[in-house]
Amino acid sequence: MKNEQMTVRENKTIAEKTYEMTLSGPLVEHLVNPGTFLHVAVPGDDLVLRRPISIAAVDQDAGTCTIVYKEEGEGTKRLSRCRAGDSVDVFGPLGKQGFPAEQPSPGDDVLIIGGGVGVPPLYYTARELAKRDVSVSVILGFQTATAVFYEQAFRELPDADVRVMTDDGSNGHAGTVIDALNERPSPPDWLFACGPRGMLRAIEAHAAHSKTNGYVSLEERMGCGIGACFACVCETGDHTSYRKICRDGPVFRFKEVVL
Amino acid sequence: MKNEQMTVRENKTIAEKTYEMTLSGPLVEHLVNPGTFLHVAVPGDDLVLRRPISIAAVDQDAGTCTIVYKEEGEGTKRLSRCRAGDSVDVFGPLGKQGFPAEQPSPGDDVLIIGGGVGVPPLYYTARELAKRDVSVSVILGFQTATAVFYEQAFRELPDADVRVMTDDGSNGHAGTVIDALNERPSPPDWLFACGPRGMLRAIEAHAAHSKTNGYVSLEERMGCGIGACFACVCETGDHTSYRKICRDGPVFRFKEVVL
Amino acid sequence: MTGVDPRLHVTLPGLTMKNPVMPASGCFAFGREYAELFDLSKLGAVAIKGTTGAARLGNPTPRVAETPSGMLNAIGLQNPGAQAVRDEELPFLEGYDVPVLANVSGSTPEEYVHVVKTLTTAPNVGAFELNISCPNVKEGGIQFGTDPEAAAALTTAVKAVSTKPVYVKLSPNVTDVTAIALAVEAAGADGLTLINTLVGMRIDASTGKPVLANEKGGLSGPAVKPVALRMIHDVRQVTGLPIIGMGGIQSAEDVIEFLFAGADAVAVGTANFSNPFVCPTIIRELPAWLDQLGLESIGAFREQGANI
Amino acid sequence: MTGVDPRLHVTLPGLTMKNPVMPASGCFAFGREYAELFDLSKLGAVAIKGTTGAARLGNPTPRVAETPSGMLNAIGLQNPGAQAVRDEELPFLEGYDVPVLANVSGSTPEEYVHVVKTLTTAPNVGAFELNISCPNVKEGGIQFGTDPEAAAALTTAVKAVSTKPVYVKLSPNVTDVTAIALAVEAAGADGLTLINTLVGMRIDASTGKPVLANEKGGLSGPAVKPVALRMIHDVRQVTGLPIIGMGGIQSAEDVIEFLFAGADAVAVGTANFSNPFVCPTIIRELPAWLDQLGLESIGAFREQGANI
Ligand SMILES: Cc1cc2nc3c(=O)[nH]c(=O)nc-3n(C[C@H](O)[C@H](O)[C@H](O)COP(=O)(O)OP(=O)(O)OC[C@H]3O[C@@H](n4cnc5c(N)ncnc54)[C@H](O)[C@@H]3O)c2cc1C
Ligand SMILES: Cc1cc2nc3c(=O)[nH]c(=O)nc-3n(C[C@H](O)[C@H](O)[C@H](O)COP(=O)(O)OP(=O)(O)OC[C@H]3O[C@@H](n4cnc5c(N)ncnc54)[C@H](O)[C@@H]3O)c2cc1C
Ligand SMILES: Cc1cc2nc3c(=O)[nH]c(=O)nc-3n(C[C@H](O)[C@H](O)[C@H](O)COP(=O)(O)O)c2cc1C
Ligand SMILES: Cc1cc2nc3c(=O)[nH]c(=O)nc-3n(C[C@H](O)[C@H](O)[C@H](O)COP(=O)(O)O)c2cc1C
Ligand code: FES
Ligand code: FES
Repeated sequence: MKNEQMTVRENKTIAEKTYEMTLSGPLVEHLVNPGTFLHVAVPGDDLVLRRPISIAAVDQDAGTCTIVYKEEGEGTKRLSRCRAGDSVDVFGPLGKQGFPAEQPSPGDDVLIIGGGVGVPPLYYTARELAKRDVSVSVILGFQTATAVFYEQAFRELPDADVRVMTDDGSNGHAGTVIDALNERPSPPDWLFACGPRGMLRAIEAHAAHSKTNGYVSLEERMGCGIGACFACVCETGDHTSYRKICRDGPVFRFKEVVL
Repeated sequence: MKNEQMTVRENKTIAEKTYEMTLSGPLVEHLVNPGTFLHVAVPGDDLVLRRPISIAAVDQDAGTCTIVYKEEGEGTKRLSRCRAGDSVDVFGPLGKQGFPAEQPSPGDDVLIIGGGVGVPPLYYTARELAKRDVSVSVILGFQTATAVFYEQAFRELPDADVRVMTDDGSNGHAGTVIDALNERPSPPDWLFACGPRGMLRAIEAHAAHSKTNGYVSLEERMGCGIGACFACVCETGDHTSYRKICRDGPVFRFKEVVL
Repeated sequence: MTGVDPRLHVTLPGLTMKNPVMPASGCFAFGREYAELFDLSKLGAVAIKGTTGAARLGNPTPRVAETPSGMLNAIGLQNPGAQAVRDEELPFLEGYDVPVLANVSGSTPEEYVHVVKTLTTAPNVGAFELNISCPNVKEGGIQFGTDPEAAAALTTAVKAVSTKPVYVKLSPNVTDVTAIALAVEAAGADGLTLINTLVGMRIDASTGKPVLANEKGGLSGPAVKPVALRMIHDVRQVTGLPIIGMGGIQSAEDVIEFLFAGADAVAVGTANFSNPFVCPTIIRELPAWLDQLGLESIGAFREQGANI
Repeated sequence: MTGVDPRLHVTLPGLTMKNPVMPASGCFAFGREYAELFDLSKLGAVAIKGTTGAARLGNPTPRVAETPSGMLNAIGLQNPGAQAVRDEELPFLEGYDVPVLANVSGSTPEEYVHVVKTLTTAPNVGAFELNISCPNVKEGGIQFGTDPEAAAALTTAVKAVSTKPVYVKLSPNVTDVTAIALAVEAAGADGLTLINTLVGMRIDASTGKPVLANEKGGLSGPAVKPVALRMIHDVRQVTGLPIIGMGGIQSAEDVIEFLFAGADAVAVGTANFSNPFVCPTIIRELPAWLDQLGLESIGAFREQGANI
């Protein structure tokens, strides 16, 4: 965990209201775990809370990392206005549990399901898997064609099987990621998912299987980002205890917490 | 009075912690009265009050105006970081009473006394006087050599007699503007002054003379800048009434208000 | 008039408003200055500066200080006095097609009554707003605002002489704002306005001296918005009286938040200083919000039970 | 220890502090997380998360919302309960050379007494901070904080069982904070801490729903700083008790403002979220402020009557 002024190398639109920002700085060296996130202070002293944003890719050779974010409110709007050369105050990497990209073996059936801005951490995960010669099946869900991003990036991964679903069928197939999931013949060995809570809930309901090591990445409004303020808790599956998404997650095993 | 996003053409240091910013925009056409001021919204939504800054020069041909400001607190610090091409939200011109540059006649003895960042509106005034072939005597007071600015600019005005005073004698003569004032043989016809309240008080005390048309420009913390909030009042000389510096001033005749 | 969207109309006791937006008392004087910037007839109403019996010169300067996303003021109710307001200021506003909410202040109930008697004959005064919560004058003002009985007694006294509806402006500097609201409702108040400013202070760290000459002042601006929304919401739970909400409003989006919280109309104070055109800008942007929310009119927030 | 400037030392009842800066309760849990970032021994003290008799799971999420220059929280006092804090959390903090200010919460006086009895034997608990002002739990908490008699009775009950000094944490949601301060002083409080959060609310304009699951929450951060300074100043006028001041502190300059207002030490809450290293940064920057002001020590603000 470091807190650093990172330098914006590039900040560009890659889909409707969706931006890809490349950052550089010594903090990059500490980024080793896909699924962990950065706590980004957006410009302006009137916004006191940082914004949690997943790491979408890391390039240790170039000393850069990438985040992909959607303009939702004031904070992401301000981020979108940053230009190359600007500094952005970043705290991270945060989260003790990411996607276990080091566990699947080559030949395992690894399924990745991403919805909207849930896609970025899965791209980082898929790249790490590719480094270990693990190929992936990918289902990406978006509302409509103009929202789609990273389809091509996933396709460029070796042996990746990529399927895009849009609600209106304007790109790829019409339907949800669950439709695509249901068409698969057998449960995967590994399932890594990130997206809206409802989507994750449906995935868990459809894909929980003794054979499948399932993992989901959760979002919640955060204060500290490191486990000290109890803002971002969720209950454990047995309803007796809780996990902090920022610290114990943001990735959890199927059934570990109540979605 | 207009409220406009003006474009920063240039923003540079001209003395220690003192900046000269050149702005352009349609608002410039409305700047006709030296001594009036601009109400500048500094960058950042956490600062809700605008900053009153005098107009230091207007160039109608170039469509630009100039302000000179000292970095005092957070607002002027943020202004100092603006770069060419940035927008600055400006409301103005404000103030119904500036320095009456249209009144002195060529040959009149016109004395200008400026202290520190009180100098800028007087430079605008002197330029307007010069256009009408009225030459000026100028006394500029600064704390120390590194604070001095616009000495050369005043010297370049036709027939200007410029004297610089510094508290420590590190530039020009050692002493205050009052010392320089006291050395003058006779009361001027016109006296225009701007600077710290204490300096203005001393000038009024030393230079109030039936022959002299004396004017001082005042500062006060402001809210609206247009006379609607009653933040910036001062009492009239007879203590029964008040003036709003933002609207009725910021320039007042000697004895019009209590300094 | 062009540009008037009938969906924005709001009718409150004494105030037939083209839209729910008025400048807040003390941030707009008596309208003359902003009239140089835009047509005051565009506004829903105008709340005038707090008016007292005799003229007041107010507090020493500095009277304002900046705070994070807010400001402190300690103007001290400077105003020309009720008679001058009646004779010189209100006639100016008669030149515009806009109702006036006359903000009334004082040190004693008698002074409030005197002011109301003086102003109630002005044709363009639609209603009164009793400022029982001004933190910036030594005596009076805030006492009425923090004690339910004193607030009720003052309301009764004013109602007895007013020919116009009376709104009471509530102080946020209280343990239980609903108690004051209920007390003035029982005493006959026709409506409520809230919030006035929170008492605050700033000190210059380099000198150790308060920034305001008056030491303390009233906090306003975006910083107080969450407190205002909470109090309006709490008051809306206990009364059906019309509420004019204020505290930190800067945008049409903020206005929508206040309407959801339970306000029927709003006032905009500090934001006039940041953006002198803020009121007409908000009014222009409100219809798009109605479209987006699928609401038929401003009144629908209350009528359709949209507020929380 | 290197880097300790003796001019920053502050001695308060139960708390011998290297410097006047501690993280505020609820913004630092029990120290484990920030211990991964910097050496906790650098801090003046650590105020731990509000501890109740039994474990609490707190409120539903979302528990935080952003506001202009501030935030709302409605955590709902999630904590592992007094016994677990005694057995598992406080021993961890014993690994550092830093006194603990144990923040105590509850629904009944009995619960407060139980928590204090459980924690008072912990060697590193220097003092207690009675949270009589938490706005985020349905019963208890804030009642004690808004009624002078209830506050005094609670203080008496806790003092009877505590072997450590007791500070009472004052609520800003009151008409007269000095009345509560005087009541708990008379009941034996050893010190005061203020302010806790102001009750506030945010509504999502696009849905009309409150942003917090709990609807209302506590406002903290720079937005409340002027209110905090005013209340500390007012309380300092009526009592000589030690005051730990808080509310919106983000920088060493802010700390100086609080010391001038009448605080003896300070706590930093929300700013830890904006800048996780804010406490050590402030501590590093304080000596330069003493130099600039020509003050010999932090104690000099009180001793030399520098505060207002
Ligand atoms: C672990 C984690 C990883 C994330 N990764 C990404 C990502 O890679 N790309 C991306 O586009 N988004 C991501 N999000 C969501 C992202 O944090 C929000 O979209 C963003 O905070 C919205 O900020 P805003 O200022 O635009 O919105 P505003 O509504 O103005 O924000 C107000 C407050 O609410 C918080 N907030 C609003 N929406 C969310 C949300 N969905 N989750 C958490 N906090 C929220 C903000 O952080 C801020 O504190 C992630 C969230 C989490 C928790
Ligand atoms: C009519 C007028 C003309 C001025 N012209 C100039 C000029 O040409 N060049 C220049 O350098 N300065 C000028 N000033 C002073 C300038 O307004 C302040 O230096 C500036 O507002 C300080 O802002 P800050 O954010 O740096 O300081 P901060 O202390 O952070 O400001 C906090 C608040 O106090 C106000 N404030 C602080 N000092 C002053 C002051 N001296 N006068 C009025 N308000 C103040 C700020 O506007 C702001 O609202 C003028 C002031 C007035 C009233
Ligand atoms: C400079 C200033 C002067 C004010 N004067 C008055 C007044 O005379 N009477 C009154 O009832 N409220 C007065 N107020 C309070 C405002 O009407 C309003 O209630 C408060 O500022 C909150 O709204 P805002 O955050 O939009 O400013 C004043 C506020 C300011 C900033
Ligand atoms: C997330 C959060 C949790 C808090 N929890 C507690 C608590 O458990 N007990 C308590 O007395 N105060 C609690 N507080 C209040 C703080 O200790 C502090 O009084 C307040 O936040 C003002 O300081 P600040 O503006 O620096 O945050 C909490 C504040 C926040 C923001
Ligand atoms: S954000 Fe503070 S505990 Fe997770
Ligand atoms: S600043 Fe508002 S009256 Fe002068």
